[in-house]
Amino acid sequence: MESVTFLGKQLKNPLVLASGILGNNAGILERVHRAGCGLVTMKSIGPGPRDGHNNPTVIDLGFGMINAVGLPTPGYDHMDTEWQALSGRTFPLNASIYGGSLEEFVQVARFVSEQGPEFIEINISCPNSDRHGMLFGVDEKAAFAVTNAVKRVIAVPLIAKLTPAAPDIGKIARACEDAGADAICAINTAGPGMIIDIEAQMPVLAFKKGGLSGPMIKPVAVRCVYDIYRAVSIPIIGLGGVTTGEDAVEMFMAGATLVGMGSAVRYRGIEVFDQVNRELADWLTDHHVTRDEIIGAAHDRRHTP
Amino acid sequence: MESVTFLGKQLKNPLVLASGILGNNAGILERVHRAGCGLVTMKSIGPGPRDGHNNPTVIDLGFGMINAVGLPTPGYDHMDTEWQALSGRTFPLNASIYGGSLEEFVQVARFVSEQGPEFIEINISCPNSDRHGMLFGVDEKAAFAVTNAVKRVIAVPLIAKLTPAAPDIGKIARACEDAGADAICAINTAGPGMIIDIEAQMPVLAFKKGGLSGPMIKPVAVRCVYDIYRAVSIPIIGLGGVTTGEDAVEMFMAGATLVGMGSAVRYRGIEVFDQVNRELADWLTDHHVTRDEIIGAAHDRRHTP
Amino acid sequence: MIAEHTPLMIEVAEITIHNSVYTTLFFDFAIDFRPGQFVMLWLPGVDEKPYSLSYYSPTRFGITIEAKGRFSRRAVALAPGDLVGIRGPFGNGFDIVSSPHTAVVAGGCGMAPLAPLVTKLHPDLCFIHGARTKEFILFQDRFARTRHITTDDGSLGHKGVVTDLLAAEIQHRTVQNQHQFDMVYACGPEMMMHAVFTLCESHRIPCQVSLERYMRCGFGVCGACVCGDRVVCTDGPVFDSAQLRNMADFNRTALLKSGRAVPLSDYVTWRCQ
Amino acid sequence: MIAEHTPLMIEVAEITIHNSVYTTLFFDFAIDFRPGQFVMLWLPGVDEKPYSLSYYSPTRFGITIEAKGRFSRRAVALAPGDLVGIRGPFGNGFDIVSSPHTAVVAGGCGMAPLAPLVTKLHPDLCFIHGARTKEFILFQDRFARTRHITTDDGSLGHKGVVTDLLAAEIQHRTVQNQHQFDMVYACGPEMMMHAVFTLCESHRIPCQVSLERYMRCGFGVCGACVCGDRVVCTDGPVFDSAQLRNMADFNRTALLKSGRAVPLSDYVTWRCQ
Ligand SMILES: Cc1cc2nc3c(=O)[nH]c(=O)nc-3n(C[C@H](O)[C@H](O)[C@H](O)COP(=O)(O)OP(=O)(O)OC[C@H]3O[C@@H](n4cnc5c(N)ncnc54)[C@H](O)[C@@H]3O)c2cc1C
Ligand SMILES: Cc1cc2nc3c(=O)[nH]c(=O)nc-3n(C[C@H](O)[C@H](O)[C@H](O)COP(=O)(O)OP(=O)(O)OC[C@H]3O[C@@H](n4cnc5c(N)ncnc54)[C@H](O)[C@@H]3O)c2cc1C
Ligand SMILES: Cc1cc2nc3c(=O)[nH]c(=O)nc-3n(C[C@H](O)[C@H](O)[C@H](O)COP(=O)(O)O)c2cc1C
Ligand SMILES: Cc1cc2nc3c(=O)[nH]c(=O)nc-3n(C[C@H](O)[C@H](O)[C@H](O)COP(=O)(O)O)c2cc1C
Ligand code: FES
Ligand code: FES
Repeated sequence: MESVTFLGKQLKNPLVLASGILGNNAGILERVHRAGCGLVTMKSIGPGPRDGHNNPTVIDLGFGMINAVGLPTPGYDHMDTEWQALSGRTFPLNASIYGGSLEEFVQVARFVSEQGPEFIEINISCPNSDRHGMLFGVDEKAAFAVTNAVKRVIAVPLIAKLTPAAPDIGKIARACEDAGADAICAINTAGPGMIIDIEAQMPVLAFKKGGLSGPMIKPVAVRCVYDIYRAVSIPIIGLGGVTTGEDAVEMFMAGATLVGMGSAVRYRGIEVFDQVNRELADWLTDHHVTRDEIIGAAHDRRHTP
Repeated sequence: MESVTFLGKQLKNPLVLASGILGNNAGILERVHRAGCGLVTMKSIGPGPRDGHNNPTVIDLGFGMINAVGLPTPGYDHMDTEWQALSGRTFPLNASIYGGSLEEFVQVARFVSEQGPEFIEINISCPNSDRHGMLFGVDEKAAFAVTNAVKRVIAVPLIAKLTPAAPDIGKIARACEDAGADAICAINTAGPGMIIDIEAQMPVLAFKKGGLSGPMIKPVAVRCVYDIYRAVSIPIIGLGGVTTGEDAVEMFMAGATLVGMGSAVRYRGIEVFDQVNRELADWLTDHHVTRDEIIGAAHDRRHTP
Repeated sequence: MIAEHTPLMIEVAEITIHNSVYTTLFFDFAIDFRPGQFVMLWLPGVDEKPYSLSYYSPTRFGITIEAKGRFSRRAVALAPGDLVGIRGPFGNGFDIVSSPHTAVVAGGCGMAPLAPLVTKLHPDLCFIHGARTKEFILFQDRFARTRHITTDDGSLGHKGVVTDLLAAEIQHRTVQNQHQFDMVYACGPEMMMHAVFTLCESHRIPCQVSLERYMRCGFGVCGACVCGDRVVCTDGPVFDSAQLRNMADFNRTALLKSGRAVPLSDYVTWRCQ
Repeated sequence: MIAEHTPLMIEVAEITIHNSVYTTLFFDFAIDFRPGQFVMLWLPGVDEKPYSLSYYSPTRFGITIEAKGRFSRRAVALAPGDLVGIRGPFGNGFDIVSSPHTAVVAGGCGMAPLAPLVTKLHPDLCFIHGARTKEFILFQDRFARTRHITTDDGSLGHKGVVTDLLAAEIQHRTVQNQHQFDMVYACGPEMMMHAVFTLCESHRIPCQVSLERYMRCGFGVCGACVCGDRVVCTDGPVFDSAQLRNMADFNRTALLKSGRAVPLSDYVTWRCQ
């Protein structure tokens, strides 16, 4: 795929690594970039050290995964070696952050912005923790408030990552746009769900409930991107269940400007980025269209550019 | 499976046919009963004639289905031949109803109650129509109001059918219980989702968005039943993605008293009821337990009976 | 199956316009198939409806459409290269008997599902085809088999209906003490199929007919197509004598799009709107 | 795979208690397997952790557990008939060379993944095994092969560490102008594996070692186990010399459960809590 300009930054292609997938250190982020990913996202960084939940935390169901990792994080100010390693990077970086309160979001955002990532993504949508994040993503006012507060303290473009649990995700996206978000990322995991082992007679995940990802949530993700596209005019990173070039085309047609992948790494390896790039390029060539031309194509009326 | 008593009525086994699956006439309802279903549910009956959406309305995705049938209904008072055929029935009947307003729910419920079904199920959860039902299922007060109003005008036990879209499904269930519901049925379809055909460059469903059902939503259904079990003490009909005896065991352990199936008919035919009965009986025998003993088994503390 | 799940978008490869109402669309695509099965044809932005396969080879299949209403008129106006969505095939298909003593009775567009069947039956079959007028006789030059034609206006073959010829042939075999039909296959208006069934019953001849009902899913879930306790899309569309005997709604009742059960005549009227 | 997706609950078939810390759990279950692969062991209500397969036959497999912390202590206290959850196997496994000139170097419980490898290698291999004391030498009577033992206290075999013997053998082969090792396999404490690697590098001998990191998913998604730009659960746990050379974090850095990168010594301390 050809390079794209996204919020003023050059990306070598329109594929994005989803937050929480591999992105735990500079080495692996660089490798994913080398493997064909235009924009790599770090695992969500929180205000203080947090171990996350005990195992089992991530289970593959075949047509998707369920996870309750529980937002483990070293804490933004315990990552010196990582920030240092990343400072010499040769690839664009999306730093995902979260907080349990507006103040924590601001505190983390201010620090992370100083580390100079290309973008900051606020995870206002994670369902795996009792206290963290989710509230902001299902309530318009809270989404506005946190986006607005973070926007004021950072020097890089802001991406708001949303949850499909919102009763009207278009409205949440609009609130984020109004508050100054430069782009929307959708979706975080769906559900939540639970799987019970009938021999053990208990939920398999230690946290009991977990978020759903992978192929089985693609219809939900496509619907969300479609709704958001109608609600806002800022660009959208569409993700949720994408594993092939055709899935990416579907996301573009729903209205995505970039397409993210997470669980796909389970099904096709890190090579999935190169593979999807190739499949996408082939599809566009075969159909004599450009990526630009298919963005929003599934809508009756598209945005006028 | 052995017979069970549910809200004072005898059912030959704990399996339920989900509303909207086949249940369009007396002949097929009887056949599903003969094929091993303890309680058959009619397609949701509405206040007036309604064609539903154009096709495509139901698409199989392999690991589940997406549908936007659009609540077609002859209207409760255009079903004379059906009510007559059902009056001579030899099987217990669950009549599902819906309305666009509290008044419509009451109107349909009053009439349907006079036809003498064993149970009335209120569908306060259908996502496939702009105007019908859904609002009641995501708002505690509305859920209370409609349940309470219907309860006053009917002479048979009342089942409230809920949507997983509720931000806290346990609270909705509690509101229904408080309003007089005799049981909860969960879940209706999840999502909504959308699938876009990239060659046609448009959503496949004529209504664009549709509800998700079948295996891919089982984790969501299990989580909902689990949450509801902790919130109420009335029995639960658990459904969503059940296709095997082991799936049914999982639903019982989450807290279900009866287990429903809909999409399973696509994957294993109408015979799925007999098959699941057998698988369920075998599992219980192998494990030296009864169905009663496993209900709620996945909870740390179970209801005291 | 080419598209068990979401519709597969494929190009119309070729089109044959048989006359003012019948058109066949051909698709160069491999598909699993037994005569009598149908596919769901999706015209994006319009609707999706079931059509029987009227042509079949390992690399190509065709469906023959009678332009009647909004959808079928759009379908016959397609051009080669146009993309349409195909799901299927669905349904049970005909049970093919190897006996030389079979009859195939087609009424109008009912020829569509029967055509691929005819080529699988013993060449000695008795093949009867009726239509309004000569012009509406489908597949004029398609079969090596002898075909007995009837038309309402006598413009070709016998002036009258297909059951005239079938009754005569059955009578003939009885009187001449010849081997009676081992199976009669019929497709056409439901009233015609009912007449064929009644005739066969009175001579204890087994028959199979292909029914039509409004459909949504095509795979036995939504209940739109139920006919008595039968699900037309999965139990059928082909039903045999034993099933027809117990099918209270055969030639009597059908469900409208709303699910309302109405007399078959009302159903036909509704479809005419 | 027996349980690619959700854990499969299976019974502990048999238990061998080797000594105060090492216990082997056997499961009578068919599993796909290459030496070096691991499974995730779930003790419902406790936790889930990775363990290498230490025994393998087409109908039975075993894992050998060192009782160290909360989880492993619970695991070694299991009884036959107890149900545990198994997911896997995961990981790449050792690349098995057919040469008679190989060495296997095990430190403590590092013997576990190496044991099924030893039986697949040429019988002339050089097999070195070190432990704290005589008592901690795993699988005392398991191998027909000669095993060179080292103990920290000299209670059995050579008093010292495994690299003493490996260095001597490499030296011997060099001096005697014998065929040098074509491959050295090692598993044990990371510091030991690093010593083996360094030794091999200085003699240009290729080696493979099996690394250990905190794991969650086991299938390359969550990133808990990353070591430099390598994903231990899917790229590894076995890595060869070429990979080790470029692996900045080898014997240096590991991620805690929180994802925090710490010096390996801190990681070990954390695991000791
Ligand atoms: C299993 C199956 C196989 C089918 N195979 C074919 C096929 O091979 N070729 C084909 O042309 N159609 C076939 N049909 C019918 C087809 O699906 C459409 O219903 C038909 O093309 C009319 O669609 P429409 O939208 O154009 O008409 P509508 O707008 O739905 O209705 C208008 C016209 O439909 C006619 N009509 C529809 N249904 C009936 C009926 N049951 N009895 C009498 N008249 C009716 C009316 O007379 C009227 O002229 C099949 C249907 C089923 C269920
Ligand atoms: C691929 C893989 C294969 C494994 N195979 C085995 C195996 O075959 N047998 C086996 O016993 N364990 C194996 N482990 C380790 C195992 O998964 C657990 O980490 C171990 O059993 C400790 O679990 P615990 O909860 O009891 O200890 P914890 O409570 O986590 O920690 C307590 C103890 O762990 C020790 N410890 C843990 N990790 C390390 C380390 N990296 N370096 C030094 N000390 C450490 C500490 O010294 C301490 O005594 C493997 C790990 C991986 C990643
Ligand atoms: C194991 C795992 C961990 C995740 N951790 C995070 C996270 O820390 N922050 C975040 O915003 N999203 C997180 N997600 C959600 C993903 O970024 C993504 O939104 C979701 O998985 C849907 O995309 P997919 O179907 O391509 O995986 C996580 C997902 C998985 C599977
Ligand atoms: C085609 C279709 C039509 C449905 N129609 C209704 C309906 O009319 N009323 C209702 O309460 N639920 C309806 N449902 C939802 C089902 O009753 C059930 O709640 C859902 O499909 C989940 O169960 P399953 O996974 O076993 O299918 C419908 C589902 C499908 C697939
Ligand atoms: S068309 Fe849905 S059941 Fe037949
Ligand atoms: S344990 Fe999850 S990536 Fe290795």
